[in-house]
Amino acid sequence: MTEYTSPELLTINAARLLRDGDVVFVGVGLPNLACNLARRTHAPNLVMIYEAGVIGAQPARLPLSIGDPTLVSGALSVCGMYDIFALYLQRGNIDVGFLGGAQIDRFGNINATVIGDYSHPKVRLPGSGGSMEIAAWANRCYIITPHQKRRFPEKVDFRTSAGFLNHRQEREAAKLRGAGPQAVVTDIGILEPNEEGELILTALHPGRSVEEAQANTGWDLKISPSLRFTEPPSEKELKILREELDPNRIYLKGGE
Amino acid sequence: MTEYTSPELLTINAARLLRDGDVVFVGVGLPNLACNLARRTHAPNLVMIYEAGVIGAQPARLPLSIGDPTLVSGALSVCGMYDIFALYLQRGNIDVGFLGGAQIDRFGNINATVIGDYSHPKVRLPGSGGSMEIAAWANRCYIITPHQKRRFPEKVDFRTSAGFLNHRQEREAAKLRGAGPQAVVTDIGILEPNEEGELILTALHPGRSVEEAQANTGWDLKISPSLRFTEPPSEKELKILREELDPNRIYLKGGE
Amino acid sequence: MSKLMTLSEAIQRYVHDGDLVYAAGFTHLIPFAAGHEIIRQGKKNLILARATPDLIYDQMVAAGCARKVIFSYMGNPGVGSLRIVRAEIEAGNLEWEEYSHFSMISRLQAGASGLPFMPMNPTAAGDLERVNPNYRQVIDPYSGNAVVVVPPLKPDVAIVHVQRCDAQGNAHIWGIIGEQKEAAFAAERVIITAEEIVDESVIRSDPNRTLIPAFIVDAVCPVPYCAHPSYTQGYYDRDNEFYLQWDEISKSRQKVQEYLEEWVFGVPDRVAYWEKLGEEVHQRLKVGERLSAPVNYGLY
Amino acid sequence: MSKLMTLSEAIQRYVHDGDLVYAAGFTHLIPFAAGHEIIRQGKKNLILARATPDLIYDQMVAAGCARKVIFSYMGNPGVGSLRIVRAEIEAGNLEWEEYSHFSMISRLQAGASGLPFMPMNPTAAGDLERVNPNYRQVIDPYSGNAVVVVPPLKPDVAIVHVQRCDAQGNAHIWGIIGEQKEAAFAAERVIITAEEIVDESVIRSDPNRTLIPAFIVDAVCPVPYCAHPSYTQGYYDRDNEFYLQWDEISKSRQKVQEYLEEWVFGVPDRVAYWEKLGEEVHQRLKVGERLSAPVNYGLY
Repeated sequence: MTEYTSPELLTINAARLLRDGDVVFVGVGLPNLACNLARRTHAPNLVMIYEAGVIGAQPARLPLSIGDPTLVSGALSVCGMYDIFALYLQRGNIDVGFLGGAQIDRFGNINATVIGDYSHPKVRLPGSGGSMEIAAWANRCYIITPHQKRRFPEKVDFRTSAGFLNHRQEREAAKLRGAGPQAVVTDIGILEPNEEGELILTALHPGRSVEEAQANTGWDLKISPSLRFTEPPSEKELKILREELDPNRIYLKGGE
Repeated sequence: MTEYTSPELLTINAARLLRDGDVVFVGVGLPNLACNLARRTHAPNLVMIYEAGVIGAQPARLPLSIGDPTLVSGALSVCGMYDIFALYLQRGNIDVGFLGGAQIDRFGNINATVIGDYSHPKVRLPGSGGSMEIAAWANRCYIITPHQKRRFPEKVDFRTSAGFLNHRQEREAAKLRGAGPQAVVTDIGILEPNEEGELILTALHPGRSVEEAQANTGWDLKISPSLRFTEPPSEKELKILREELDPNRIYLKGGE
Repeated sequence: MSKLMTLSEAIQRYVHDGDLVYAAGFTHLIPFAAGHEIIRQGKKNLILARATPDLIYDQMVAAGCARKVIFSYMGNPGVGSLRIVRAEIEAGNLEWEEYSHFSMISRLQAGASGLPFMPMNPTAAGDLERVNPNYRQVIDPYSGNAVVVVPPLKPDVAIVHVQRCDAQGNAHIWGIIGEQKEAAFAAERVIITAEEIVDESVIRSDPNRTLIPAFIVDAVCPVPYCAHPSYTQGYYDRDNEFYLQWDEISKSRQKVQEYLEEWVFGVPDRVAYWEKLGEEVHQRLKVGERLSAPVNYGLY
Repeated sequence: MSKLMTLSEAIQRYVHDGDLVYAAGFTHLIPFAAGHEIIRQGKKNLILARATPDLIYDQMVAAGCARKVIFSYMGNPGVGSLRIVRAEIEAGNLEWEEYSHFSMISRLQAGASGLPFMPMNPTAAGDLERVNPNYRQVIDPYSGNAVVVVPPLKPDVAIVHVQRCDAQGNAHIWGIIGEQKEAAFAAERVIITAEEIVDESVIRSDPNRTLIPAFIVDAVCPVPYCAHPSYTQGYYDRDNEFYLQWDEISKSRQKVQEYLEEWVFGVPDRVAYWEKLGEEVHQRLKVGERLSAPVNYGLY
C-alpha cells in the first residue's frame, strides 16, 4: 500500500464527495485541491466559483489567497462581491460549499468567530467571512478538518454558521435554502448527519478505529450501523495531486 | 425681434433653469435639446445622464430614442438599469429630472397612465416609466408642456407621479428625497409652486397675457405678485439650437 | 458542454404555452427573431413581461400569443403609442400588470437575488400602488418609516440577445445592458441568442465582460441580426425608420396581419428575414468600427 | 474639471480625525499607499471599515490611527491571523463591529442605493445577530416569514484604487471588483488612486468598463504601485512573500514599530517606497501581457 499524508487523505476523500456537474463555492487550500482533483477524475464538468467573484478560473499556479490574480487571468467570468453572494449563492445556484472552523459541534454547527466570551474574547478568530451564508444556502456543505477533541465540542462557543442547530427539525423549521452539512471529512474517517441531524461516524479510513474516532470527539460519538471503510487513496489520485496540483507540497506536506 | 417656434421657446426657457454643475436625468426630445443648449451657454459642466444607463454621452447625431446607440459610443460610462435607478437616482445623485405627461394638476401631480377609469381605460397612456421615481427623488423637477386646458385639470385622473399631492405639507410629510416640481414651462409662460405647493403663474413669455394663461388652465390660476416677463430667445440661443443641435428640425419645427 | 441549437429548436424545447416570458433589453438587443419564432410556432397564453414592451410585444399580442402583459412603459420608444397592446387593453381583451421602471427592475433584482422582496424608497404617488396589489409596505425597523416593497419576478424563461458568447453560453455584452443579467439570473430557463459564437478563449480574454455565465444557460442560438429593428451595439444600427413605419402599420389590423404574413410566417428564419430586408437596408444599418482600448489582465 | 492632486493633499483635505473610512478591495487593489499616508499624517480615532481588513488595517491600528474596526473577515488572507487587530481586540483596546461577508456587502449596497436597509434570507446561525444589534428582522409581507435586514453603511470617505482613470475621475477597473463600486457610491467623499491617469478618450473608448463616474469623485491621485503588497491586475503581482513576512513581523510590537519607521515614516511617498523595495522585488512582481480581445462599439 502506498504511503500518503493526512492532507492527501483528506483531499482525496473530499474530492470523491463531489458529483459531476456540481457548481462549487471553492476556498483556497485543500478544498481547491479537492475540486481540481475531482475535475481530473470523475467530475470533468465541475464548475468552480471563488467567493472573490471568479467563475471558471484556470489558475496557472497554486493561489495563496482566494483573491489571487492567477484566478482572474483566463477565467470565464468575474463579478462583484454583492453579485457573487446574491445572484449565485442566495439565488440557489451553488450546489456545494466547503466550510471550516475552529469548532464543529454534534449537530454540525460551526464556530469561526471566538473562543470564550464574545465580548471578552479569549481567542479572537477571523470571523464568518462568507461561511454564515454558505452554510445556510449552498445545497450541500462539506467540512474538512483534522479530527481533534478540541475541534469537536458538544456545543460550539459561538455559532458562526448553522449546521442542524439543535435538531434537523429545527433547521427545517428555519426554512433555509440549503440542506446543511452532508459530511465531515477527517483524518480518521467521515462523519455524516443521521435522521436527527446529529453527526455520526459512517466511515473509517484504512487502519483507523472506532475507538480512535470516539476518543477524539467531544461528544458521545455514535457509530453508523452500516459503518464502512473508505477506499485507500489510489495511485492515480496521489499522482495527480503530487505531480500536477501541488508539486511544491505547499498544502499537501504532512505533519499538521 | 426674431421669430421663433413654440418648441424653441420651451426649450430655451427650460435650458435657462439649469445650473452649471447640475447632474440631469435627461429624456429625448426637448429636454435633451435644453440640456445641450445649457451646456453650450451658461452651464458647461452639466452632467447628462440617460435613464437607459448612459453617463456623459457625446452623441454624434440626435437620438430618436432614449436607448440610441449614438449615446453609448464615446460615453463616459454605461451601467445597468438597476444601478441607474438605485445608485444614481435613489441615492440622491440626481439634481434635475424632466417630466412630462398627459395631465398636470394644480399641485403639480402628473398623470401619464390613463384617461378615465384605470380598470376600464378610455385612453390608455404609456405609463410611468421612470417618472414615478424621478418625481420623488430628483432634487428638482421641471415639466415642459404645451399650455392647454385639457392638460391642466384641477385634479389628475390618475396620479402617476407626485407633485405636492394635495398640499406642500403633504409631500413633506411623505419624506421624499426630492423637493418636487420647481417649474412648469409652457408656451404661454412659467408656473411655479407657491408656499402651499400650488402652481401659480410667475412669468409670461413676451406677447402673452394673464388672461390667455388663465383661459388655458383647468383651475383658477393664481398670479404671482412678482409676475415677470421672460427674456425673449436670444440670437445666440436660437443659432445654437438651429445650427448645431437640431439642424434638421426634428424636434424644433413649429405648429404643435 | 455545447448547448448550440437552432432558435427554432430552443423555442420548441424551452418556451411552453402559458409561460411567463421575459425577452430582455432596454431598447438595445431586443430579441425580435425569438419573438417571431414564438409567433411562427403558435405559442399561446403567454404572459409577456418587459419593462418596455416595444414592438416585439405589440407583434406577439397581435398574433394572439399572449393573455397578459407586465410592463412599466408601454410605448413605441421615441415614436409614441404601442397601438396593438393599447387597443387590446382598452378593449378588455388583454390582462395587464403595471409598474414603474424601478419597481419592475426591482422585481427582477429580487428574482435574480433569491430574495422574497426588494425595498424601495417611497414615491408617494400612490395610485399605482393602489391598483396593483403586488405593491406592499414594510416598516423600516431603524426609522419606523414605511418602505415600499415588490415581490420577485421569476420568469419561466428569459430570452437574452448578446454580442458574442461561446458554445456553452458564457456571454459578453456591452453597450446598454438594461436588465439582461437580472432577467437571466431570475429566470428558470435561459435562451441566449448571439450575433457571434466565439471560441472560449475570446471570452476568457476578458472575464469582466461576461455578464452571463454558461451554467445558468439552457440554449445557445447563433442568430445574426436577431435584434432588428432594434440593434446590436457595434454590429448594426437601430432601424428608426421601421419604428416610424410600425406606427403606421399598427393603425390597421389588416396591415398588421399582412406584415406578420410577409415578415414572420413568410420567412423560415432570421437568415431569410435579413436577406428579404435587402441591400438598401443592410447598407443603411451598417456601422463603422470604434474599438475599445484593450486592457491587460497580465500573465500570472 | 481636473481633480488631480497628490495623495498627501487628498488625505489632508478629505480624511478627518474620527471619520469612518472605507479603503476598498477584496484582496485586489487595496490602497496601501493611502493607509501609509494616513499613518504619516497621524490621523486619529478613525473607524476603519472593510469586509477583509487585510494588513493595511493591521498597520493603521498598530500606528494608533483607529478607535474601531468594522469587518466580516479579519485575517491575513491565505496566511492566518491578523495579529495586531486581534491582539488589540483581545486586550479590550479596540472597538469592533462584525458581520458576515454578505451582510457587510449588503450594508454597502444599501448605502450605495440610498435604501434604509437591505434584506437577506435567514441563515439561522443566530449568534452574530444576537451580539450585533444592527441586525434586525422584518416580516416578508408576501409569505409572513422573517427576513434579516442590515442598515446602510455610509462611509465619510471611501478610498478606491483603480487601474486607470481620467483627470476628472472616470475610472476603469477590471479583475476582482469586490465592493469598489458600492463603496464609492455609498461614501460621502471619494478619493481615487490610480496606476495611470489616461486621456478621457481611453475611458470613452469603453464606457462599460467605467465603474465609477467622475461626478461622485473628490480627488484623483496618480499613485503607481499604490496597492503593494496587494496587487493591481495586469500591472504587478501580489507580494505573497510579504504577506508571509508580516505574519512574522507582527508577532512583535517592536518589529512592527521598526517596520513603520522604515517603510512608512522613513519614506515621503509611494515613489520612494517603491524605489526602496529594490530591483529584486520589482522583478519578482513584474507581470507579462495578456490583453483583452477588443470589442466594437461602432461609429454611430
